[in-house]
Amino acid sequence: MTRGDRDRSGEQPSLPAELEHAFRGRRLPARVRRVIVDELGPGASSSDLAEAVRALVEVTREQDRELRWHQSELEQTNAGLLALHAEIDRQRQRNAFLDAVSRASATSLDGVEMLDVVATLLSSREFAERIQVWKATDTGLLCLADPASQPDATTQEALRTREPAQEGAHRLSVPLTAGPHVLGVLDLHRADREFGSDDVSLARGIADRAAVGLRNAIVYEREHELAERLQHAMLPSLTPQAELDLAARYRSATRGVHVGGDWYDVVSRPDGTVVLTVGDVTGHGLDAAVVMGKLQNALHAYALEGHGPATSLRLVHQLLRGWTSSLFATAVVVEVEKATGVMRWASAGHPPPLLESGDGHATYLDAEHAPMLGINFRREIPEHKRQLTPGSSIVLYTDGLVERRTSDIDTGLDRLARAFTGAGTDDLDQRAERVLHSMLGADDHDDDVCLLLCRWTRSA
Amino acid sequence: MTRGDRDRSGEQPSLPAELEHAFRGRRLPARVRRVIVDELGPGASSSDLAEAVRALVEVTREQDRELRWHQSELEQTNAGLLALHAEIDRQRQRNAFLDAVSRASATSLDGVEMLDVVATLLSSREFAERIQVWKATDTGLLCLADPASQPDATTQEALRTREPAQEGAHRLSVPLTAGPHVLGVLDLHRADREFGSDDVSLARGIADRAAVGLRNAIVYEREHELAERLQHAMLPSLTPQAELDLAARYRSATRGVHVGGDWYDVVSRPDGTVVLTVGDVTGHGLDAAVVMGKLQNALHAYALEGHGPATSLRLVHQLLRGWTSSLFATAVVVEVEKATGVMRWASAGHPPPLLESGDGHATYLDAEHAPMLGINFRREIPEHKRQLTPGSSIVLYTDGLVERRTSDIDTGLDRLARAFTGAGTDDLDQRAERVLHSMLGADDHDDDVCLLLCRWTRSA
Amino acid sequence: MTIVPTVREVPIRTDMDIVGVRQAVREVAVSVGFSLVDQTKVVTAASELARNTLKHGGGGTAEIELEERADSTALRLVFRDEGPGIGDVELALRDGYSSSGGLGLGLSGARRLADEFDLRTAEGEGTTVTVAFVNRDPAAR
Amino acid sequence: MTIVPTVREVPIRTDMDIVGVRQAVREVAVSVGFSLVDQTKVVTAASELARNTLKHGGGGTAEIELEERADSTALRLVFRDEGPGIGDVELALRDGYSSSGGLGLGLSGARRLADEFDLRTAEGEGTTVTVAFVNRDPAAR
Ligand SMILES: [Mn+2]
Ligand SMILES: [Mn+2]
Ligand SMILES: [Mn+2]
Ligand SMILES: [Mn+2]
Repeated sequence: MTRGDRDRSGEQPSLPAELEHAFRGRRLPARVRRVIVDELGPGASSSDLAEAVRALVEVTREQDRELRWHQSELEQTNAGLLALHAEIDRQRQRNAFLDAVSRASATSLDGVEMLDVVATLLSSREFAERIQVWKATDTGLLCLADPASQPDATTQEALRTREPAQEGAHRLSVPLTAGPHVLGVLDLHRADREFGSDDVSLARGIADRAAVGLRNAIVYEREHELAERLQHAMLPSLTPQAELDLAARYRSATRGVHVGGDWYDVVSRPDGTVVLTVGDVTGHGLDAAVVMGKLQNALHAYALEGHGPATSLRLVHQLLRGWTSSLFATAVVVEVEKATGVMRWASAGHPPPLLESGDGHATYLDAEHAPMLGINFRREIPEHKRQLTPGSSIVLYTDGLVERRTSDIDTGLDRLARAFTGAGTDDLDQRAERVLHSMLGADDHDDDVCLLLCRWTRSA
Repeated sequence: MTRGDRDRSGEQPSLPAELEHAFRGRRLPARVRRVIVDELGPGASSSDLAEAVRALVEVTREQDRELRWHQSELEQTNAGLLALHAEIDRQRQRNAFLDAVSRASATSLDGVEMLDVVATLLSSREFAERIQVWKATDTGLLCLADPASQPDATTQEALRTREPAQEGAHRLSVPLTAGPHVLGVLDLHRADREFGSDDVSLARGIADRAAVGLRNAIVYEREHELAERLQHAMLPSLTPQAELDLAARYRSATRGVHVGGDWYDVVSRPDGTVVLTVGDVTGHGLDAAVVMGKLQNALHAYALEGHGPATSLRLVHQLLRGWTSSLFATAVVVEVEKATGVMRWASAGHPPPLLESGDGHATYLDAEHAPMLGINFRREIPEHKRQLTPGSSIVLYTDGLVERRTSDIDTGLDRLARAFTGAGTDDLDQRAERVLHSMLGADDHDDDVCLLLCRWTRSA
Repeated sequence: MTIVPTVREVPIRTDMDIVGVRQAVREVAVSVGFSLVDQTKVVTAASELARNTLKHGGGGTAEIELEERADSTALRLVFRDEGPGIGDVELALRDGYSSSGGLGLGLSGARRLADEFDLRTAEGEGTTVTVAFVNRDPAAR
Repeated sequence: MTIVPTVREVPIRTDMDIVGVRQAVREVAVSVGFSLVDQTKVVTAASELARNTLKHGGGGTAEIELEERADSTALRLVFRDEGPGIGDVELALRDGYSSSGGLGLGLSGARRLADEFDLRTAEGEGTTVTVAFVNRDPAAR
C-alpha cells in the first residue's frame, strides 16, 4: 500500500486542516491563516468561494498523492537500477573468473601442471577450499595428485551421469566433458559456505573450460609419449651374452623436447667379439634424433661387418661428412674379445670410458682421441688396446651424466667413479640404477643421459 | 530546459487563469467557475480570502512543476534502463560470440582446419565479409588457404607492432599472439560497414582466442611431425647398388594416428647377395611401430648374418613368439644373388611378390607360404627359388596398396600388375611414384602403404 | 490448459495512469516473488507499453495476469487499445538503441525485456501487446 | 593542476530537492556528452547520495564540477553535510545487494557506479562524499 492510498482512507479532514496540510512548509501570512480558520472552518457559512477553495484543496491533495506515487516509483526504480548494476558487476566478475579459468586451462599442455594451475586459481578465488581432480583412465578414475586415493560415490555419480553431483551443501562434483568423452571429474569442497544453484552453474562453466585444456593435454601427451616410445624403439634391447654382463639405461632430458640424440648399441659378431658403442649427436630434438638413428645403424653395420673401432668411426665420420646436415657427434666404440679379454677402443670427442678392474679399482681410459665426428679432420683416428682382467667392468656414458652447469667436468667424473665403485652390488642392472640415482637424483636434468655397462665375467 | 523551468519564466498569469489551469481536466460546478471569475478576477477586491486562494494556487502550481519534474525523471530513467538493458544485451551477444570463437578454436588440433572453422564463424556472424589467416613461419607470413599470396603493409604492421592495424575503415589486421610469440595475423575485410573502436576491441578478443587454439595446434603439429619423421628415420635409406636398381616408398595412412607397422629393408651381404624384406605388423599406432622396429632390425641382422629367407623368417617368428606382445606380422624375404640372378624367397602370410620379366610380362609369385609370424605354427617355412632373366623387376608391397574396402583383393592385384607394367617409364623411382598415384590417387587411404621395387640389371 | 486469472485491470486514460500501471504491476510482481532487478524490468516494460497505449492508441487498458506453470510463475501484461493500429510493424519494432544509441520506441525495448512478446495489430483495428515475464521457482533453479 | 570549476551548487533541504539535484546533474551530464546509459548511472548515484545527505546528514549541498583531463572529461559531484558524520564507515559501505539481494545503503551503490569515490567523515563533523564519472573522449576510444 502506498502513501497515496493511505491518504484516501479514514475520515475526511476539515478544510482548514487540509489547507494547513497543503501549505505545510510554506510561510503563510498570519491573517491568511486566520481567514482560513474563520471563513472556512467548522460553523462557517458554506459560500461558493469556500466550495472553490475546497475544490482547489482537492486538487492539491490529488497532486500530492500523484507526487508521492512518482517519488515512490523513482525511488524504486533507482533501487532497481542499483540492483541491476550490482547484478552486472557480479556477472562481469563471473565472466572475468571464467576467462581466468580459460587462460589457466591454456597455460600448459602438461595435464597435471595445467590442472594444478586451475586448482590454484579456484582456491585463490575462494571458489572452493579443497579441490581434487580425477582423470578418467581405462581402469577408472585416477587422482593425479594422490594416485592412492579412491573416488567416492559422488565423484562416481558425476562420472556416470555426466551431470554435477552434490553431497550435502558443501561438496560438489562436476564432470570434465569434451564432446562425447568424459575426461575426468572435478571435486570441490567448501568448509562453510554452501554451493547454491549459481555456484553449480559456475562450476559447470569452470569444468567446461578446464576440460578443453585437459583434452588438448591428453592429445598432446598421447602424441608425445608416442615420440618417446618410438625413440626408445630405436635403441636396442640387449640380448644376454655368455661371458659378458650388460646393462644399459637411457634417460631423456626432463626439460624441453623429450627426444634426444644419444644412443647406445651392442653388436655381437659371429666370431665371438662384442662391440659396444655409445654416442651423442649435438643438440636435441628431431634432427638430432634422426641423425642419431642413422649413425647408430651405420656404426652397427660397420661393426657387424668386422671393422675395428677406429675404422668404424672413420667410416661413420665420412658418412656424416657426406650428409648436408650440419650436426656433429661424439662417439666411443669398444670391442671386446670374449675369449681373450682383449679390449680395443677408439673415441671421437667422447668423454673417456671408465674401467673398473675386478678388484674394485677404477680408472678413466683418457687416451688420445679424434675430434668430433663431422668436423673437418683428416688424420687417423687413434685406436687403443688393453688386456682386461677377469671381472673388469667398462662404463660408457654420454656427457649428460657427468656435466652439470653448477660444477666442472672433473667433479662429475670423480662423482661417477665413486658412484660406480661404491654402488655396493655386483648386479649390473642394480649398479646402473644406483649410478643414475646418485648422479641425477630426483632433480631435472637438461641433457639426455645414456649409460652402458659391460662386465667381462670370463675367469682366466 | 525542463517544463518546470518554463513555468517559472514569463508573465505572472491572472489568478482565474491559473485556477482554471489547476482545475484542468476536472469537472467543476459552473457556479464555482463563476465565483472564481467574479470574485478573484481582474477588478475584484483583494480580500484576505483571495490571498489565501492565491497562496493555494501557488501551491498547486509548485506541485504541478514538481510532478512534471518527477514525470520527466521517471521517463528519462526508464529510457536509461532500456538503454542499459540494450547494452547488457549487446554485451551478452558479444560474450556469446567470443565463447563461440573459443569453442571454434578448440574444435581441432589441426591448425588449418581450426582456423577454417573460426573464419567460417566470423563470416557467418557477419563480423567480416572476407577473412584471411596468416601463419608466422621462419621465412615470414604464410597464408594457409593461398600459399602464393603475400601479406600487405597493414598485415605486416600488425605483425611488427603486435597491435591491431587498420587500413581505412573497412580493413583490419589483428595479431595472433600467445604469450611472447606472434603466431600469425588475422585479416578482416568488410564491404560496407566500418570497423569502429568496439569492433577493434572485439577483434582483439577474437584473435586472442584463436591464438590459443593455434598455439595448441602448432605444439601438436610439431610433436606429431616428430613422430612421423622419427618413424621415417627407422626406415632405411637405400644405398645404390651395382647391378641392382632399387626404389622404395612409404605412405602413412592418411586417417588416424600417422604411425604404422609396415616396413621395408634392403640388406647387402659382403658376398654380393642382396636381401629385400617387406613386412606389416598387425594394427597401427605405437605398439605396431615398436614391434615393426624390432622385427625389421632382427630380420636385418639375421639376413646380414647369412641366413636364407626361410630361416630368417623362422628365427624372427621364434623371436616374436617369445615376446609378450600379442601382435602378428606378415613378411616376405627375397634374396637375390647379383652375380647369377638366382632369387630365393619365402613368405609368412604376406601378399605375393609381383615379378616382371625383362620383356614386360608380369606374374604374381603365388607359391606356398607360411602363416603369419607370431601365430602358433611349427611346420617348416617353404622357401622357393627362381632364375631371374636380366632386366627382371621384383615388386614387394604391403596389403595397404592393393586392398580396398570397396573391392576384393584380386581386383587390387590386377590393378597393381597393370599399374606397374603400364607405368610407361624405365626409371624405377618414377615407376614407384606412378604406381602409388594410380593405386592410391588423391583419396585418403586408411592403411599404411609400403612399396619396394628392385630390378636386376646384370646382362647374362 | 492453465487457468490464467486476471489479477487487475487498469485503465490508461491520462499521463497519471502510467504511474498507476507501474504501481499495480510492481505490487503484483512483488507478490509473486520477483527479484528487485526483475521487478524493475517488468515495471519498466509496463511503463513503456502503457505510454504507447496512451500516445499511439489514444488510451486503453492494461490487464495484469498470473499463470502458474510447472516450475515457474509467469506474469503476463496485456495492453489493449482501439486506436489506429500499427501500419509498419517492423518499423515499430526496430531497435532504436542498439543501432544508433538514440531514443527508440518503447515497443522494442519492452520486447527485449520480456521473456515472451506478442503483438497483434492491423490498421484501423487497434493494437494488443502481450508480454510475459517468467519467474522461476527458487527450488527449481 | 587542472582547474575544476564548480558548474552548479544545489541545496538539499527537502525531498523535492532530490529531484532538483537529479535534474541539474542530468543537464550537466548531457552537456558534456555522456551516453544515455552513463547519464542514468550518474543521475542514479546523485539521487542516492542526495537522499543520503538529506536523511543522514540532515541536509546540505551538492556541487557539480567538471574537470577536463587528457583524453576525457570527469563529472565530479561533491555532497556535503554538517550532520552527525558516519561512525562505522565500513558498515555504511557494505554492499546490501551482492550479499543479500535486499536494499543496501545508497552509498555502496553509488560507489559501485562511480569511477572514483571518496568519503570523508568523522563523528560529529559531518560528511563529504565525492564521486567522479569519467567520460572518455570519443576520439580517444
Ligand atoms: Mn645428446
Ligand atoms: Mn649430451
Ligand atoms: Mn600395417
Ligand atoms: Mn597393412
